[in-house]
Amino acid sequence: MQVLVFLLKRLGWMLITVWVVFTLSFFLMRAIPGGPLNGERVLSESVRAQLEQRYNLDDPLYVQYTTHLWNTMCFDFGPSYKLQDFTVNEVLAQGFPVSAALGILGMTFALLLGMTAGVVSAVRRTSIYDFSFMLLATLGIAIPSFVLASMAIVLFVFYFQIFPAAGWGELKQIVLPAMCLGAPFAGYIARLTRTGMLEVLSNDYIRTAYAKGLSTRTVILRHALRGSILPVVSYLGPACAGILTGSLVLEKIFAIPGMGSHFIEAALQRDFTLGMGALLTYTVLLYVMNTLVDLSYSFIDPRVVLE
Amino acid sequence: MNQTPTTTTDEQPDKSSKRTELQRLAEVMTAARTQQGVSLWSDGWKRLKRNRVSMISLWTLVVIVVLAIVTPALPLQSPIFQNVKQRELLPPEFKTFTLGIAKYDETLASKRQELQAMSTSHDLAALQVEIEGLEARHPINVYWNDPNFISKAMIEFRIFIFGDYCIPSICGTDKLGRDVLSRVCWGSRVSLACGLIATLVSLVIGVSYGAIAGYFGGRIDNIMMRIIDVAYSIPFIFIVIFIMSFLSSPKVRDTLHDYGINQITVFFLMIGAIYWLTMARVVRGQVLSLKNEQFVDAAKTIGTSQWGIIFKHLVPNVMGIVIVYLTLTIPAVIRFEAFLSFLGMGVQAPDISWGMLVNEGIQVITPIRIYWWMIVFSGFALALTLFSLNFLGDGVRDALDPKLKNR
Amino acid sequence: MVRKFFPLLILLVLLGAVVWAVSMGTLPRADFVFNNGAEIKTMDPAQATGSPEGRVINALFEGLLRSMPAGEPDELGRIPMKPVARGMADRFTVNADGTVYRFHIRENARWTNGDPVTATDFAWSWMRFLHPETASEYNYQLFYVRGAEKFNTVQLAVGDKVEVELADRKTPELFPRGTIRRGILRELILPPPAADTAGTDNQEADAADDIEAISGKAIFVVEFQNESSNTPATETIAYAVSADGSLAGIDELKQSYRGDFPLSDIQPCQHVLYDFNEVGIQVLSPQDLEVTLNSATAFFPELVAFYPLHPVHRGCVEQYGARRFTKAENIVTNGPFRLKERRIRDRIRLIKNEQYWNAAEVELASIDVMSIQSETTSLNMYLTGQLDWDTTPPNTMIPILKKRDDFVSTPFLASYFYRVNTAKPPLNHPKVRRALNLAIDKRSIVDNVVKGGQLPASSFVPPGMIGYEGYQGSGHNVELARQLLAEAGYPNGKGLPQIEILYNTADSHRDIAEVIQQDWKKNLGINVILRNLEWGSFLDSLRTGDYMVARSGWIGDYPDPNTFLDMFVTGGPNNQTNWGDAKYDHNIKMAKSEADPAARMQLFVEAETILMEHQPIMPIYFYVSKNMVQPRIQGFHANLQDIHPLHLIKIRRTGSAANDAISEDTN
Amino acid sequence: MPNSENTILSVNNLKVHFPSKRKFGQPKRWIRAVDGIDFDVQEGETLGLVGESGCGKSTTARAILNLIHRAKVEGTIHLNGTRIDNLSDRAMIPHRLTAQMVFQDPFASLNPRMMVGNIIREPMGNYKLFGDETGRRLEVIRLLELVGINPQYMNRYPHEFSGGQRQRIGIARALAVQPKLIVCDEAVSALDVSIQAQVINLLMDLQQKLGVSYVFIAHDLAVVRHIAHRVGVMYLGKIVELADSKELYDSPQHPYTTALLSAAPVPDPTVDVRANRITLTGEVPSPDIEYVGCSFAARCPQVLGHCASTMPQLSTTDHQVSCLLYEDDNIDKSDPPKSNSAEVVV
Repeated sequence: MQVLVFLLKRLGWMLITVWVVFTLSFFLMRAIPGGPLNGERVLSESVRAQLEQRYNLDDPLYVQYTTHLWNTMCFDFGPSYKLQDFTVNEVLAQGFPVSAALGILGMTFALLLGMTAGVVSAVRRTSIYDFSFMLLATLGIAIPSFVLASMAIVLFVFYFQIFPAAGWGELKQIVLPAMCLGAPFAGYIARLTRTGMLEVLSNDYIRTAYAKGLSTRTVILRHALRGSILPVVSYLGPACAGILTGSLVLEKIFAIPGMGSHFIEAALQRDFTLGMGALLTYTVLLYVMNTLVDLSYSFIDPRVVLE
Repeated sequence: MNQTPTTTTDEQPDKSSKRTELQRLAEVMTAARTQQGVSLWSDGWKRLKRNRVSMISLWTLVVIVVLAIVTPALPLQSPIFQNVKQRELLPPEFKTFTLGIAKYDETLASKRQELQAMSTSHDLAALQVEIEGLEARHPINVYWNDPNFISKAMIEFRIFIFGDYCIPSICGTDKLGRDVLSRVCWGSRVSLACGLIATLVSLVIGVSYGAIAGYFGGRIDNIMMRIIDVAYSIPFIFIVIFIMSFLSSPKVRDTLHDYGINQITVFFLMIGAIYWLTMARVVRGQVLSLKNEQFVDAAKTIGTSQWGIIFKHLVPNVMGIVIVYLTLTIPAVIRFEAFLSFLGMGVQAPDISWGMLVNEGIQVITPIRIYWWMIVFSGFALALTLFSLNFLGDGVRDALDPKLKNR
Repeated sequence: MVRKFFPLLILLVLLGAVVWAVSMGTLPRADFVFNNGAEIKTMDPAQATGSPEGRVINALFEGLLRSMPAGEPDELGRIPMKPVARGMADRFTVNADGTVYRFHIRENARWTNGDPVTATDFAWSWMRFLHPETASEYNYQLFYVRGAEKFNTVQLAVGDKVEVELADRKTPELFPRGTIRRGILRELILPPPAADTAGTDNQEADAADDIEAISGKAIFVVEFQNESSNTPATETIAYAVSADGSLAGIDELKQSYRGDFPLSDIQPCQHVLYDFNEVGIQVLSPQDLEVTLNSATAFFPELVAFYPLHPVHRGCVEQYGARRFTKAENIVTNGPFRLKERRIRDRIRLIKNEQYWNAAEVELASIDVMSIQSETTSLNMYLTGQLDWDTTPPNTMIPILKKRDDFVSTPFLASYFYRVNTAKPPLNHPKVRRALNLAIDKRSIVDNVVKGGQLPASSFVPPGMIGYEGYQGSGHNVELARQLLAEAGYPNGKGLPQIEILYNTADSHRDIAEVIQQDWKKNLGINVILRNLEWGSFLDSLRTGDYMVARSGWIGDYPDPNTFLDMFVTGGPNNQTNWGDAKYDHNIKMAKSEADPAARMQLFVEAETILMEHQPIMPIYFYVSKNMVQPRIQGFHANLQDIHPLHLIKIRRTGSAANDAISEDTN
Repeated sequence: MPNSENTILSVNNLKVHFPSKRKFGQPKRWIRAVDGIDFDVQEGETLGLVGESGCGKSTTARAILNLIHRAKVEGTIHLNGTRIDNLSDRAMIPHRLTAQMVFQDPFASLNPRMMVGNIIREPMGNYKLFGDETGRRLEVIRLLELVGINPQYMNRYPHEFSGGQRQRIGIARALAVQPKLIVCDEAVSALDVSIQAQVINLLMDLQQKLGVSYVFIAHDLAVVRHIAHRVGVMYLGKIVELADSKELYDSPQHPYTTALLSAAPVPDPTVDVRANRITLTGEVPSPDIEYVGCSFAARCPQVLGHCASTMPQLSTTDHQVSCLLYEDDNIDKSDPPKSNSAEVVV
């Protein structure tokens, strides 16, 4: 019941958020110099007038706003201005799974690597493992992902020749971008896990668990990890936002046909409809992820009250 | 604070009791100074000093910042002067390099002498024009990009001290034949300024916003936090494009210039305005827990106004975590600037930033040929700074409040 | 219970996602993979512009003629591309004065659905191409055809034959159209010209009228001839153009009408256009198409081979409508390849079209057209063998790539130049513009910055066009530049305001701008600032004239000086420099109808000389095409236009290289 | 309502109800922290308030200083003749000159980032007292000396002082505006016994010197006995007995007071304390229920039959008590007490 109320409340706020983002970007897009009809070649006046009519760009702004808002509420983003063979919905339907797969893989990678490194560092505190893991983690945080990606390409594509350079379609092609995407987050997660773990390990109940004669592995996996996972979970919200932003660059470097490339291109080419579609998808995605994180937080820690 | 009233002896003698009181005050104040307490800050500083990694990081940062500040006074080559014909993409070398200003000045001086010796008016005018031309095209104007008066003074100082001498291109040259070392040094000024200014902006906005939301609580808090939620979901790139294109329109730029605002400053401010959200959240959380402390009630009972409570009592108490968060924001901002440079929307040429340099370096990292010096030095400078800030942040966190959670 | 298994649940979800990601459709590598650069805007020939679109459309569709390598390589190894009758037409004739073309369509020309390709297909496709509602950006390429411009721009006059499209479309989108009735325009009631437009010159007023007529503020009285016997011989109806059937806004017009036709019953219609049957595109028989031009146009065959004039299948377009007919499951094409699959911003998979008339000579069974934005990524993919042809190797790598055998590079039909806004002082002074031009060391830019073997430009039209010897301007000359500047009143740059160079965001443009900035500063003592805008804003600044000096580029559509020089006629849409010259305009206009090639070229030379002396543009260099092609690929020829028909490409298999070399010669 | 010119504080029928966190679908519930209390404080007088934890003492203290938020406050509070319970934070500021507070926790009530000199000077600065900065500094020194702290330590931070010293600093801060009333909310509870005595003596000295009034809140009757002129006993948001200090300690009337007193340690070791110690059993009832009768009935050793159904009223005599045992003569006192709810330890 409580969960349901929580979700309903969040849904309401999400709608408001979407509306605000819609309104803001609608007017922002039109305030930016340049429009969807600008191209390298200048259109003749009659062609421009025809195209404006076709895309309703000749209507007064408020009319455009209301029709566009209404269509958006019906989940119809209209035709893409720059990918004329597709509607925005079609573009998003193709791009979203790609980005989602990349993001999920990147996140999985970040979680697995980050938490393992964090746990090992905490358990083997001040050992060489700890030091090198934390150094790597800081490196992962400090290096911009596009630098990391370029290095990784030189190393893994050309030197070791393990992975293909770019493209999308098979597992081999996903590994490298997912790793580059996840690296900074792996770094953060490793540090969070280590800190949380160290804090938990000094607690009495861990000592009790050891005293009961449980093995180190059991204590760490069953007792300590549970306690130290909280900061990681609360970091997942910002991490999702970061993954979304990070994929903008990596999709470009690895030629991945995901939402990121659609979004950047739409912004640069003034493809208002596609830009809006991608934008709102991101907004909703981000909101849903944050909500899920809050929800899972209360699952893990019974003391957390949903509100 | 410790303004000892030394002039009190000149007061009228009939107020002797007042005078003795004042003398006593002076005595107590002097004594109090020897009893100066140890604030939590200095306490934290002491603890920080014991953390070797943090201290190394701190000193590294100090060195980097100092280098950035005195860059114009260092005997570096010009960061923007291109020599595409002879010096493009040279690997690191130790051949000495001279600016050639002395020779130019010599020519100019000899021409001037010639002018004075000249008598016929016909040639006089021509020579005058030539000299004017030489003055207008003086290398100083070509080597540095419109330096402000401080930088200009430093450059003149540098020419006075080192003359034509330049540090050789020990970091190689780039594709337009410019010295990489010099570019990295000049780039540090922009990148660090970007990090600092943007972070300061985010600090001011974030702390005020968070403190106000946290202190007033209730509906105000709810609304303010929802605004943040909404803002979190607004992708910044449209805003960046919008503002960048708006700013670069000559009219706006000239207007700003009249107010003494550089375009790049606005760029910094804009990044700061994007990065305050998390800061506001962090501060709000802290304020929420702090405002139930008794000293806040105490402040209220002694008649401190709401703003007084927020900014005199609450904000100083959240500064600890704010500083920790700052050390995380500065790298984030520098990285964001690099990200924008990658998208081609960052700092504009001929200004130089590390993000731009790294991006240039990345483009010549290919399997066919690796111009390693193009990426290594700028990348190293960037990574070193970010690294140091990260470690310093850890240290500050431990020093200020060992119980503080990693955020 | 839930709490206990929560972490497990998360792991399961993540694993599921991984499995899902792995199972994403994997396509086997195509026979030939190349990077097309940007994602194409559309596959509809009538809507497409730009060379990436051209590559795909040329593979999917085929026009009457094909540009094919023909003749001997020139001194740079470029094989000239000539439009020859190796497309849908197997022969064509031109009349003596060069105004009437007759194309004969080959018997075995088939659409992919088995329908024969007929002259009607071409007539219909070109009608669609010219139709104002299609708003084709390239439609002016057919304006050389008699009546085509009139049809497109709806410049009607009383007595013209017109076609009326009734307002009975099933879908609001264009094609299928509503019922068409053909008649004669008896009366045209236009709103009186507004007072402020009365003073402006004729051309602009015309343009204004076109738009009015289209947007429904005119009344057309049309007389129809009835053929059936039981109705009166003629019928006269008044129409007003209205997309939604309402006739609001024409009452005023009705009031102003002073004629004797009763205007009580005005009917809404979709369009009133110039009768397309009057346009010089006539179907003589299913196999024969006759095209009548306004005047002799030397490069008309080039245009016929140009991809916007490729035909589309009428049934397909009418069944699926504007957007959906290009979907892989719907599209009907007539080219050497057909569309298998399209993934947005990833690839277009083409497979061989067995119905193609010349299918026997098409060797590639499948092609992947990749759209990879990042030049470095594209090169990386080429180097690891993922690509067979890379169209956009990064500039920084060119000096190294040039040494490789698989780098194919020749000058081609494109110019890199700086536009100068001649309305902005001090750039309104021609001597200042010339001084600026002379102070740029173009040779150094070419050799040390762009480094791809480009040619420093002292004229606008790239060299290599047959029969055209362009203007030869002076090169880098600092002394002269200083002198000119002094003559203009700015000795040593004194008193000269700061000049701003605008360029769109790209490292190569920035590098060049920085070099020029330094050249001007060093040589002329001028303060220069750079302004960088991303593409959308950049174009807008150009269009609104909000710049001083702006970087530009122009790629010729066909190998004729006209494609470059007609840009800078006064008020031309692509002029954007606020420059205009009556003599120049006159020359360009004369050249359009000049039949004698030599005289025509002379007109162009004069025009270019005027252009270069007034210097509204500063040419920097002529582009070279840059292609990386794997050694196993054959049939790839360097040429002036940088077009490479995909159906000519062959793959050398190990061991049979000799055989392939022979078969290549037969092409 | 102030009933004489010397009345510095007058609390009438004060009720403070906090909303409780509710689950979805449940009606809103109120926690009745203070549920109708009346008392006055005269100039120079000390009123002690005692009671178990949770009985509403601290809430009363905070209500007097108008520090309560997000709660339903009813009744009136007059400070120096002005009604203040309905004033906003801003409007309250001038009236804070009259009443000050010494807080319970000496570790939390001083801003850790301020030097003690500044902590004491802040209120003076807020009200622009003592002329200029120099005057304020002198006053700080005087106050520090007054509360027995070396003024040379004025540049130190709170964490460099002991708990007792900090409480003195808290007192000095309260005194800085020369208030007429100081509310001491468990001001000594957190301190060691020896230091408690020091602080209490200090407070009494100050009262003699400055004539301030105190509302002195504690859970320990013994502490209050020493300092208070009058003592009120609170139970579950209500004052159950209010009388002169001597009177109350010598002849307590309310069973709850009796029980409290019997539990207090007696300094004379010869007296056998255990002989008449009364131990209360049962839970302290929940403050979110509105009682029809006496809220103490369930734990009362002398409970009567109608205690649970009849609400006792505070008598208006000098020795005020709120118990049915003393309320009316026509109540049948022979109704035997239910011994199950209390036991006498022998």
